Amino acid sequence: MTRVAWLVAGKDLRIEARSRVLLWQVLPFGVIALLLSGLALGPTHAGNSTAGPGLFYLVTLFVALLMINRSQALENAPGTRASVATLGLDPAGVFLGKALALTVELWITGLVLLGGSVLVLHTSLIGTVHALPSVLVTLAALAAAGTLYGALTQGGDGPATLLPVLTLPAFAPLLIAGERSYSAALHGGALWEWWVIVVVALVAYTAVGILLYGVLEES
Amino acid sequence: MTRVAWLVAGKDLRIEARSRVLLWQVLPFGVIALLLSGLALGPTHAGNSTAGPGLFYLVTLFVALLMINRSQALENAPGTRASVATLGLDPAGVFLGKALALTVELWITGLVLLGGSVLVLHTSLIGTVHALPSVLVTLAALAAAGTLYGALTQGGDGPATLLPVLTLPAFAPLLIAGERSYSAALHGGALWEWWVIVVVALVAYTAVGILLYGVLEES
Amino acid sequence: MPGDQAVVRLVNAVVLSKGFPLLSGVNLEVDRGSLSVVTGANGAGKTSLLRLLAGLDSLTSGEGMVAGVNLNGGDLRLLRRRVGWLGHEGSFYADLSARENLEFAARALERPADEVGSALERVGLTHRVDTTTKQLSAGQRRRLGLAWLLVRRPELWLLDEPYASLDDAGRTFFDQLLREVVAAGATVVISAHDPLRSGGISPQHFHMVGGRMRTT
Amino acid sequence: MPGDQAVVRLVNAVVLSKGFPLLSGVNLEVDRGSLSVVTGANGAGKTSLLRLLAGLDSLTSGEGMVAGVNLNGGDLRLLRRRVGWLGHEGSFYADLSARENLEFAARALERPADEVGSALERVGLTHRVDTTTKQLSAGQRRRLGLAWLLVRRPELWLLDEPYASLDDAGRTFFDQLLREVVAAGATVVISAHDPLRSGGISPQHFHMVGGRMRTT
Amino acid sequence: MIKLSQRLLGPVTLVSLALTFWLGLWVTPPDVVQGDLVRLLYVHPPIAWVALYVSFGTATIASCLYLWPRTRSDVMDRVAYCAMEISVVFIALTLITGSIWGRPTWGVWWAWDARLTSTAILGVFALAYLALRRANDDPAVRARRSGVFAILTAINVPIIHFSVQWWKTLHQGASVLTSNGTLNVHGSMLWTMLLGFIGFTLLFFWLLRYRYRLEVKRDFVVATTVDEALALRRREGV
Ligand code: HEM
Ligand SMILES: Nc1ncnc2c1ncn2[C@@H]1O[C@H](COP(=O)(O)OP(=O)(O)OP(=O)(O)O)[C@@H](O)[C@H]1O
Ligand SMILES: Nc1ncnc2c1ncn2[C@@H]1O[C@H](COP(=O)(O)OP(=O)(O)OP(=O)(O)O)[C@@H](O)[C@H]1O
Ligand SMILES: [Mg+2]
Ligand SMILES: [Mg+2]
Repeated sequence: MTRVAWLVAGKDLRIEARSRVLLWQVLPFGVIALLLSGLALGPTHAGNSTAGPGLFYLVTLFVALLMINRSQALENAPGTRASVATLGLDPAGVFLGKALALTVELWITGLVLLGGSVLVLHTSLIGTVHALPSVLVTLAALAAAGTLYGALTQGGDGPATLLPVLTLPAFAPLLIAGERSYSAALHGGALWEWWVIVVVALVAYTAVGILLYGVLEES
Repeated sequence: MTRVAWLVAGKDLRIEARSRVLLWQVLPFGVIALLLSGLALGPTHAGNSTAGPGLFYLVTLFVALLMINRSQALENAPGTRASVATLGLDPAGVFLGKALALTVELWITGLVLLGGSVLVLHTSLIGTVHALPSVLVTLAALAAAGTLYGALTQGGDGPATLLPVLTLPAFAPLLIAGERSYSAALHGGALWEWWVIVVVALVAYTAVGILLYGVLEES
Repeated sequence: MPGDQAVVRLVNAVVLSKGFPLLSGVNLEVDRGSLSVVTGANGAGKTSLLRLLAGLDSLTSGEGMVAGVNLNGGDLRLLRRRVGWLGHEGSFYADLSARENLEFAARALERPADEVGSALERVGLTHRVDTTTKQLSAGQRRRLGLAWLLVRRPELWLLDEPYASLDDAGRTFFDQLLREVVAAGATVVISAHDPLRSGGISPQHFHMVGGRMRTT
Repeated sequence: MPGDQAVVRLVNAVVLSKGFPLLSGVNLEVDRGSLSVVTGANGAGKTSLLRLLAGLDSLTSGEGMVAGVNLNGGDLRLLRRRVGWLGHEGSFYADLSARENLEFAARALERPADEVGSALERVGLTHRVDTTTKQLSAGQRRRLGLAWLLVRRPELWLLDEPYASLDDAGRTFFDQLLREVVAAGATVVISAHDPLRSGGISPQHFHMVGGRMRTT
Repeated sequence: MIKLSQRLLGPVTLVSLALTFWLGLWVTPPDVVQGDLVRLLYVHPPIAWVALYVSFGTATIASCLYLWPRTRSDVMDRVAYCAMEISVVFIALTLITGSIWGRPTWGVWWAWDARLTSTAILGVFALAYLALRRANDDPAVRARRSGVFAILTAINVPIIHFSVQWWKTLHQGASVLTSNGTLNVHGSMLWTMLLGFIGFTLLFFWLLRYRYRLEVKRDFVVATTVDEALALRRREGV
């Protein structure tokens, strides 16, 4: 399983590194979206630093959707699906590999966006550093969930538009927990309960992925 | 030009009507995103009805990105581009047709989302009705600009991720103007200057599209 | 101009893609009303040549004149309007049915709508007119491509491996179509690995190697 | 089990897609170590049949046993691992090079990495090993597909119109490959419009009409 | 004449910038209110002016000239590209000098102010332009697309400018030349600032020329490798 996971993760990251889409397209998009969200809310709300964590997660969510879609689209080029299916890769490994690659990509984006929200939304730097571990875990959970949902949507009609519908409700609790724990890190407050939610989500999605990804791939 | 425009718009709308992607995927996404944005900002900001217009436009923007991408992806299926190119359609007509179809789709989505923000974000109903004309014009401008930017991104690397990067800065002023005029409709205030911006943008994008779409299609 | 007869004239045509020369200096002259077959090993540049002639790719250096349009700075849209293209891939709106695709083409070209029905009948797709294109089989998609060309009636036909995935009846029909088309004065350039089967016309042969014509 | 020799056994196999019967009751038996050619008009159901055998589509009704796996409720992944598939489309990660694609396959199957180089050499792609797959020509993509199969070494080869877009040398190589493969005990099922060219082996012929085998 | 001015461009730029710094740092007096901070006046506005108007203007005009069939040439495409690239640098410098100035005067590095926001958005436009160029490999396609994009950007400049006016702006208004036409800055300060404008504008053109030549050289390198590639390709399969 781990062998396949490394293999798949390596392949995904290599394709990503080659196309530079993350660097040139996804990251700028995130930064602009952050700026725009600030704008859309107007100075009163955006200047208000309590909006920082919420906006950060909102933008991360949209970025994650783009990246999940890309990650699954790789497997869905005409013909690719059939050929790869006949390799008979262990689905648990494929799931782990794709989730891993997505995690790495989301971490990179997340760090840049955190930097952006410190600069642009006046979120406190120290608070943000404190929130870092919880952000990383939340992003990993997003990646695991996203890989699962991504596999659900592919192959049907208009996967790029189906994905958001399916994932948003699932991401909502993650979003809230992430935002709460980030806010708690900023303003002080009970952290651990949000941690529990996020960690449980990560473990649950990973477990479900390992167990059920095979069912999704069979079709 | 108008003949081609009708033909192309009819084709796009027919494909859309057949796949039902708008109805089953884009609209639910918009509604969920509206709910989530409310959540992400927490009760203090979202309950506050001043955030309504901003959130409405933010969500509409993301929905518009999905739809622009779909609208261009239709033309980019392997081989389609080449065959259609040999029809030698008048590019100004193609631009108008695609923009028209996109406008219709955005209007439908916009109406639903306006309803959503009245229900979910407690935006005033009467104010929203007053804002309707300006919202429709803003959405038409978004459609015109989006058709142009969509054509810019297709065929290159990672069109789905390149599109947001190119469009967001351009949509920012539209967003602001739309949001301001919506707010003005809600709370009273000078409307006409925002109208000027939105109408100028619509006219300018349409003019540029009619003149330059051919240059983009040449490739 | 001396070559009034030439529909295609390329002089030392080079096409680059990401720095790689798809065509490395092609000289070619094709007469009006002729049938030409371009052969060559895999990767020799046949598809690239046909794309250049269709105005789908642009010339990097050299000179070219196709269907009266100069490839350096001429109106490529005008050129595209004069050629018919049949590529490796099915070439339609995948979500529209066979009939809707052809109707779109017919309207775009301001052709009478009843040509659509007869074109579909000629290529043997009458039992699949309302099937969406993405559900058609590979060969049916090819046939739909031929129907599209029948509606188009271009003056220069560019066909990339037209025989691939056509069945026997399809090939016979295609050969007959070729004869008709050439007899009607159109020019046809096809790329092929299989030998031409039609007895009626004697094609001109061109052989490509390494991105250009083999010097014989 | 009586059919120890049969690698493929279909009894009245039906495959539906959106209510349309791609296969309408196929009976088929293919022996181990044999070469079978499935012919039929465009849209007859050849591709659908091969997809069913590869475990890519599932059986709606009827019975099927392929490479020891029951199509009703058996482990389709096990089946897929035993078959090699060459479809109409190039079948790889378009952004990886020819070599990287094969290395991925070799690693996935835990084959030694040096097989990759020799497979690429055998199919004649040595001068394109570092070209990304999306830039290869149609025939080169086919050849890469064959190389992938060489690395895979499956027990059941399912090839959908393998000759399409291969050049002459490619076809000769392919015929020779078929002979080797069959001699080594693997089973091959191909769909084709062109007659088989190889002299060495005598294939079994199946002809499809309207989604099933023509009763001869 | 053109040759001479080209030759002089470098030295004149250097001299005027050196003079600006000398005057700005040592000759002009500190301000009554701002103290030594006022010395940013000689740097920040000129840089901002180049970033917004000179470089974007150059890129837009060059793009228009490229798209106009009669004046279409690779020269114009290269000029547009190089100008946009330099504009990224100048916008970054504007943001940096502005932030440095903003920290002591407004108490924050960044604020949701009209001027600041529009500057940031323009920076994003320039980056998006570069991203678009990267995403297309065919030189002709790339040139056409980025040309259209530059023009679309130009449409946005006035729209951005007007649409952000509703914010009660923190940023300095027209403080040098007030609306009634009277001069607000005196003597040596005015001259130093003027010199700064000239110096940075010249710097832009000097950089442009440099960058352009680099681009030509790069194209030349590409061209020689193309010859090799052609030779290789012709030998294929023979
Ligand atoms: C990140 C922060 C800042 C940015 C992005 C910024 C941007 C700009 C831009 C784009 C211009 C050119 C405007 C035009 O020519 O139309 C400009 C001019 C100017 N800026 Fe800033 N600025 C910033 C901070 C500041 C600060 C803190 C001050 C002083 C307190 C300042 C003082 C000025 C002055 C005096 C001008 C010349 C205005 C005129 O005469 O029209 N800026 N700035
Ligand atoms: N970036 C690149 N680097 C290296 N080679 C490239 C690149 N892009 C294209 N090629 C090569 O250019 C050639 C294109 O050939 P083309 O598709 O015209 O061949 P063809 O004659 O149609 O072949 P086929 O018979 O296989 O269809 C191929 O050999 C391909 O490998
Ligand atoms: N939803 C549908 N409605 C009607 N017909 C359909 C539908 N889906 C598939 N088909 C038909 O099913 C058949 C599938 O055939 P398949 O692709 O297996 O043919 P094939 O024998 O491989 O043909 P070819 O030689 O052209 O490759 C086609 O005739 C196609 O038109
Ligand atoms: Mg080819
Ligand atoms: Mg088939």
